[in-house]
Amino acid sequence: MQVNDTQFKPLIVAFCCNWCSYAGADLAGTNRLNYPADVKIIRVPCSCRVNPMFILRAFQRGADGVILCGCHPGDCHYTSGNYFTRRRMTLLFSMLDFMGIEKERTRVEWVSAAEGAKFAKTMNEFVEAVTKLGENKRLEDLRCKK
Amino acid sequence: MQEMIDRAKELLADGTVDRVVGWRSGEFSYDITPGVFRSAEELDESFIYNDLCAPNLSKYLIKESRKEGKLLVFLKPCDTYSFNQLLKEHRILRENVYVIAVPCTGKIDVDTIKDKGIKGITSIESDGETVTIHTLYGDKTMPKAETLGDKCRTCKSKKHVVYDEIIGEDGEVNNDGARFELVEKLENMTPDERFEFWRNELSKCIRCNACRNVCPACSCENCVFDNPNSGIQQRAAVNSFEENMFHLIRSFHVAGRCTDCGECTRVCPQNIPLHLINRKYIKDINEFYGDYQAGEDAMSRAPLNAYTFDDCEPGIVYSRGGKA
Amino acid sequence: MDKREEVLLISGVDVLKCMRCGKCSATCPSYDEMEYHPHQFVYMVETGNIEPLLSSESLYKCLSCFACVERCPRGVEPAKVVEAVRLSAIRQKGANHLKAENVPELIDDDTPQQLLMSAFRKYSK
Amino acid sequence: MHRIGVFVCHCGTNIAATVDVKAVAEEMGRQPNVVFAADYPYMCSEAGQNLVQDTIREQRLTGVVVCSCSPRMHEATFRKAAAKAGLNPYMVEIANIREQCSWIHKDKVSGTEKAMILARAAVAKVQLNAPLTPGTSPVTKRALVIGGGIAGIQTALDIADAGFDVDIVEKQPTIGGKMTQIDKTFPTLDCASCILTPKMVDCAQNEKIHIYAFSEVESVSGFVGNFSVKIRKKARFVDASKCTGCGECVEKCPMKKVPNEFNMGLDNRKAIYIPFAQAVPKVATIDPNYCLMLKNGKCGMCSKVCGANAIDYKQQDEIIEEKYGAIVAATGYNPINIDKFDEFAYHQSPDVITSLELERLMNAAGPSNGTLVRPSYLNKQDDHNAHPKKIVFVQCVGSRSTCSEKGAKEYCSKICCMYTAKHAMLIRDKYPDTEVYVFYIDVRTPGKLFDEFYRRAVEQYGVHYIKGMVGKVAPKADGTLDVQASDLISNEQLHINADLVVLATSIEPDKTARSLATMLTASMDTNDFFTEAHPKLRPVESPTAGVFLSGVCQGPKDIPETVTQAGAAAAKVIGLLAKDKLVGNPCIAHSDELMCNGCSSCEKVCPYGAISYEDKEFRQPDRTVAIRRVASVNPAVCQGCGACTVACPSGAMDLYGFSNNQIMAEVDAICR
Repeated sequence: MQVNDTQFKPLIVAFCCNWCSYAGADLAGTNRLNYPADVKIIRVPCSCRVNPMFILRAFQRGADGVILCGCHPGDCHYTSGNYFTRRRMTLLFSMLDFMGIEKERTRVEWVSAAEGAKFAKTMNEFVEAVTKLGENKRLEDLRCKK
Repeated sequence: MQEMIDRAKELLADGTVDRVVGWRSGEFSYDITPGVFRSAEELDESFIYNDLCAPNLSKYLIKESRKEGKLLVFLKPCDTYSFNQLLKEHRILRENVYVIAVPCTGKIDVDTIKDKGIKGITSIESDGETVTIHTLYGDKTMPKAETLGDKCRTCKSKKHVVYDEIIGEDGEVNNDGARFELVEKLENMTPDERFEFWRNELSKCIRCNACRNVCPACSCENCVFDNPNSGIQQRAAVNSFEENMFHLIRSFHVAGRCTDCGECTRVCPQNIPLHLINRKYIKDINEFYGDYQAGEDAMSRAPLNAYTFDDCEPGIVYSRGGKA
Repeated sequence: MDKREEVLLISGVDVLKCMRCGKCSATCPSYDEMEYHPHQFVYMVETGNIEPLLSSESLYKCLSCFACVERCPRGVEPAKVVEAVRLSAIRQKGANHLKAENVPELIDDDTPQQLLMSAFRKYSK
Repeated sequence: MHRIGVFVCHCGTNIAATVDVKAVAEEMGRQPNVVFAADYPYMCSEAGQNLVQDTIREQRLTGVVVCSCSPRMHEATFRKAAAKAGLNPYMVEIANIREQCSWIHKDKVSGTEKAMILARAAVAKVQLNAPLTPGTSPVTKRALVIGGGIAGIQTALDIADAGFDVDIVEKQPTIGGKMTQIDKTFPTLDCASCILTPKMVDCAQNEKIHIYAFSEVESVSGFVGNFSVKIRKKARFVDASKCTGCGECVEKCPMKKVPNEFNMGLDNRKAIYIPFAQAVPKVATIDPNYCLMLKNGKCGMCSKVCGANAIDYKQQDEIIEEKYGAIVAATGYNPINIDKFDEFAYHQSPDVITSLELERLMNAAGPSNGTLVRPSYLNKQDDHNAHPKKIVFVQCVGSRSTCSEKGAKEYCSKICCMYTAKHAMLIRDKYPDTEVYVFYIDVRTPGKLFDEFYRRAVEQYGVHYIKGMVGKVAPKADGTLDVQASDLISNEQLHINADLVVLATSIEPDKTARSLATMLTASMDTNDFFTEAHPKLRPVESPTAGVFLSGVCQGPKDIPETVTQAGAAAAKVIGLLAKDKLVGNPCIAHSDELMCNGCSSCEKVCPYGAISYEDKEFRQPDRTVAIRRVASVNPAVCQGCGACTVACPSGAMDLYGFSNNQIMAEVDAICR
């Protein structure tokens, strides 16, 4: 495949919990399910370990989309972690939307260790959505130097 | 005001308290600042309480209540919510504080007056109905209602949620939702318009930290921005991350804990409407997880430290109404 | 709006909560008078089979005693469904169950005025 | 300064086919602080591991990055290898360039580029790694079982069998629990007492088991391996060490009108009593609410007749403190209160009873000596009307209902379908002239020989199963009951003239479970059932380390399931007590006391109760000393989820192995 230099390649940071989603991502690999190389995964013990600061930092450093994957509600390895994640991310994403950041750049998805196909499908969809939006300029530029 | 001074003198005299936290004039007569009073003389000399006494005194109790002796503090309705919230977070030693609730009919916002093109203000007087502004160019009068900032104009509560004694009548909680009007206005804009609005506002920020220093919810011993292990320590010279994200991170840290006292906006030298960010969180929390007023009591769990099995999914942000 | 949606909207009832235990019909004092029984009302609304209900006398046999609402273990409120179908029927033009000209023959000296009024409320627009 | 070694694995062609491993190694060699970078066909092979170990020694590496398969596969392998070469195992990071790179990307250019980025992130992270040592804590080799029903008994027996000491705390005067009240058990119809009482005796005779009957847990402190529990031994007013259980006192006690809870209040007992003949311990107990001596100081009959001189009217509650390594909750259940289900006329007629009351009525040791009579005829059993001719069973009374205001439960109580079939079958077997109707919503009989059992009730014993619910039970003037119900199959409303109505009431966790959960910092669901550490994979453990679950306190279940779970809980306890030391996971949270506000946010989100607070003195910059409330994490309890690190506003709480700085460094490395 010829890499087209002019084509926009988004940078996607994915935070995956160790117990479900990271294992789901491994399964996607074991099953050779394709998704774009633009997705870079960071392993965390639980989705509740993801501090909003990490997400903001990624955006500010040039990430075009950030996706957070954790165990399905009710299946958290630590019983309640993803319930806190759910509240935190709902509020954070709502706030980013309120600031005018495109809401399609942020996403939370519950992926179990058995859902390799779902992981690949989710990543494909997310990359496609972010590619459509183009480069992330807004959060970097929220406090512009005018 | 005299009633407050008299009562404070009594409590000082009978040894119930050994100092009083209240208000005194700052550099300008309309520039009110918190003060600690240790004697009847000090009270007579400089204690004031009027329609300009906006500062929320509760945050000062974090340090003051840990000193030896007991202190008296006067709290407006707004301030009592902050007081409760700080009690919940074990930041104030309740046994060292004697709280007298004082009524509030809204505080004059000097910036609002200045926005009306009034310059050279030397002093401001209020009789509760009409405000007289003395300026270098003569006096101006206007109804008090016109001098209130957004926070007081849409006052959330005139009820004191905690006190040891009260001066005057207690008021009512106001649930008309008027305080969310400006938030709703923003929500109804397009993302582009919202982004322009916030970029314009936040670009004014000079990172003076006034909002952080006055905020009763920002009561950390050491701020996360000063924590070398937080990954976001202030390194403005090195990168612009912390500069850019300061208000986003600060507001997230106080989400669910902010009582909507409005001090951030009041003290901002650049007049950024910071309270709108906090109110957006409050509005979202109310909509997603049921009505919650931080500081209403000193026991309940903060919404971000709680959950239910059937909370809404983060995807609600995409499916919710509003312009695309 | 189709009939099913209309009935659901008027009643505000979530018929999917029904677990088909039949307690509503077990408790219904008008059971023997009715062609369609409370649990059938709920089920037929759920499946959208509303025409037979609209034309059935059963609509007017429900006493609105709310025993079914009180005893339903799932909080389905069957009486509200019956009421909604009834409203849906009498909202159709000319579908009043009680017409003014029929009233005199129903009246005897012992009939309380209030009963007539509530019957009108219940059976006509 | 760090000295990092990077090892890039080919994994045969698994990685090397889509990732230019040599290019990755070269690129990594150019990274700051990387002193060694190489590629190798199979890093996980012995030769590959040797390469890592030799390089650590030769290059004096302080950190290792292996670019290979998923850390879920070989992280442990490389950590062990590093440890063998003298490097702290937690100074190893894995870049997952197989499952999350080479296997999913076909294009070698982008695959190589991505592999470099992932490796760079690992290099950035490992520089911020800290050498970690797992903490250890000793284990007290003694277990506590709270609740002495069949669940607690089985757990205690199994633990004792493995050679560990076990204490059972039971709040009733005897162990045995609900099973002692049950007549026969489904689906085999063997007698409950016959299989239970030998186990009770085993408990009493086992040297490893100590029974604290008529006792309750007062407080719990400590953590896994090191619990300290206070137990309140309630005053029996009888010296248990002297009482022989002869029953002379019970015989002579003049206070005869005490409702007998063992027989569900269907008959009376004395003020001094032994709940039933096979009680363990077989010791009399005085009920202070009824004892004339304790109430008015007049009587003393029991004291006079007691040959062992065991009566002690001045006995006080006693608090015992004991140390345990593990705690098992086996607090069981109770039928719900059905006062608010007035449609069933439970309070209007004595002949409307619950299933547990029916168990007593059918039991040979029950108030009617095993003859089935209508409770209204309990005192005139010879009357020709005493025997019920028509019996109606109502299923799901208070189960599967959203009417929580009536005390109903949304869950299925699970055991009612089977015990109702059992009752119906037993009645039809013993009294073939009796008509039996069962009103059901669904008949739920999953389980070995369960559906066969239910079908037998229908096909062989002629029990009338009717799909529909009972709407109303109305007592009639002639003493019978009018049961109004719907038959959904025939679409009819039925009226049955019944002599006896039996309600299959929902079961709920014992009321004491809630306060116990608070003491144990174990979590509960909205129905007050204890929550498991994992609903599928750790079903007998509570999220709180060292606390295990046995029986219905975790969810409705029948006797075989309870015994299964009791054994499983015992196995977990044995596994814990068999260890001399507990080795913790070092990737846990820790609090920076200088940054901590003591605001309790972290404590609120911790699922394990691992965080506590203490007031500590701090020297201020102005040389004064201030006392502040600060959080501390118990390393033996923390599991390292990190929920607290985000709840903490000042960033005082951080996680070893996944620190704020480490994750930020990864983000920066990926995004740069």
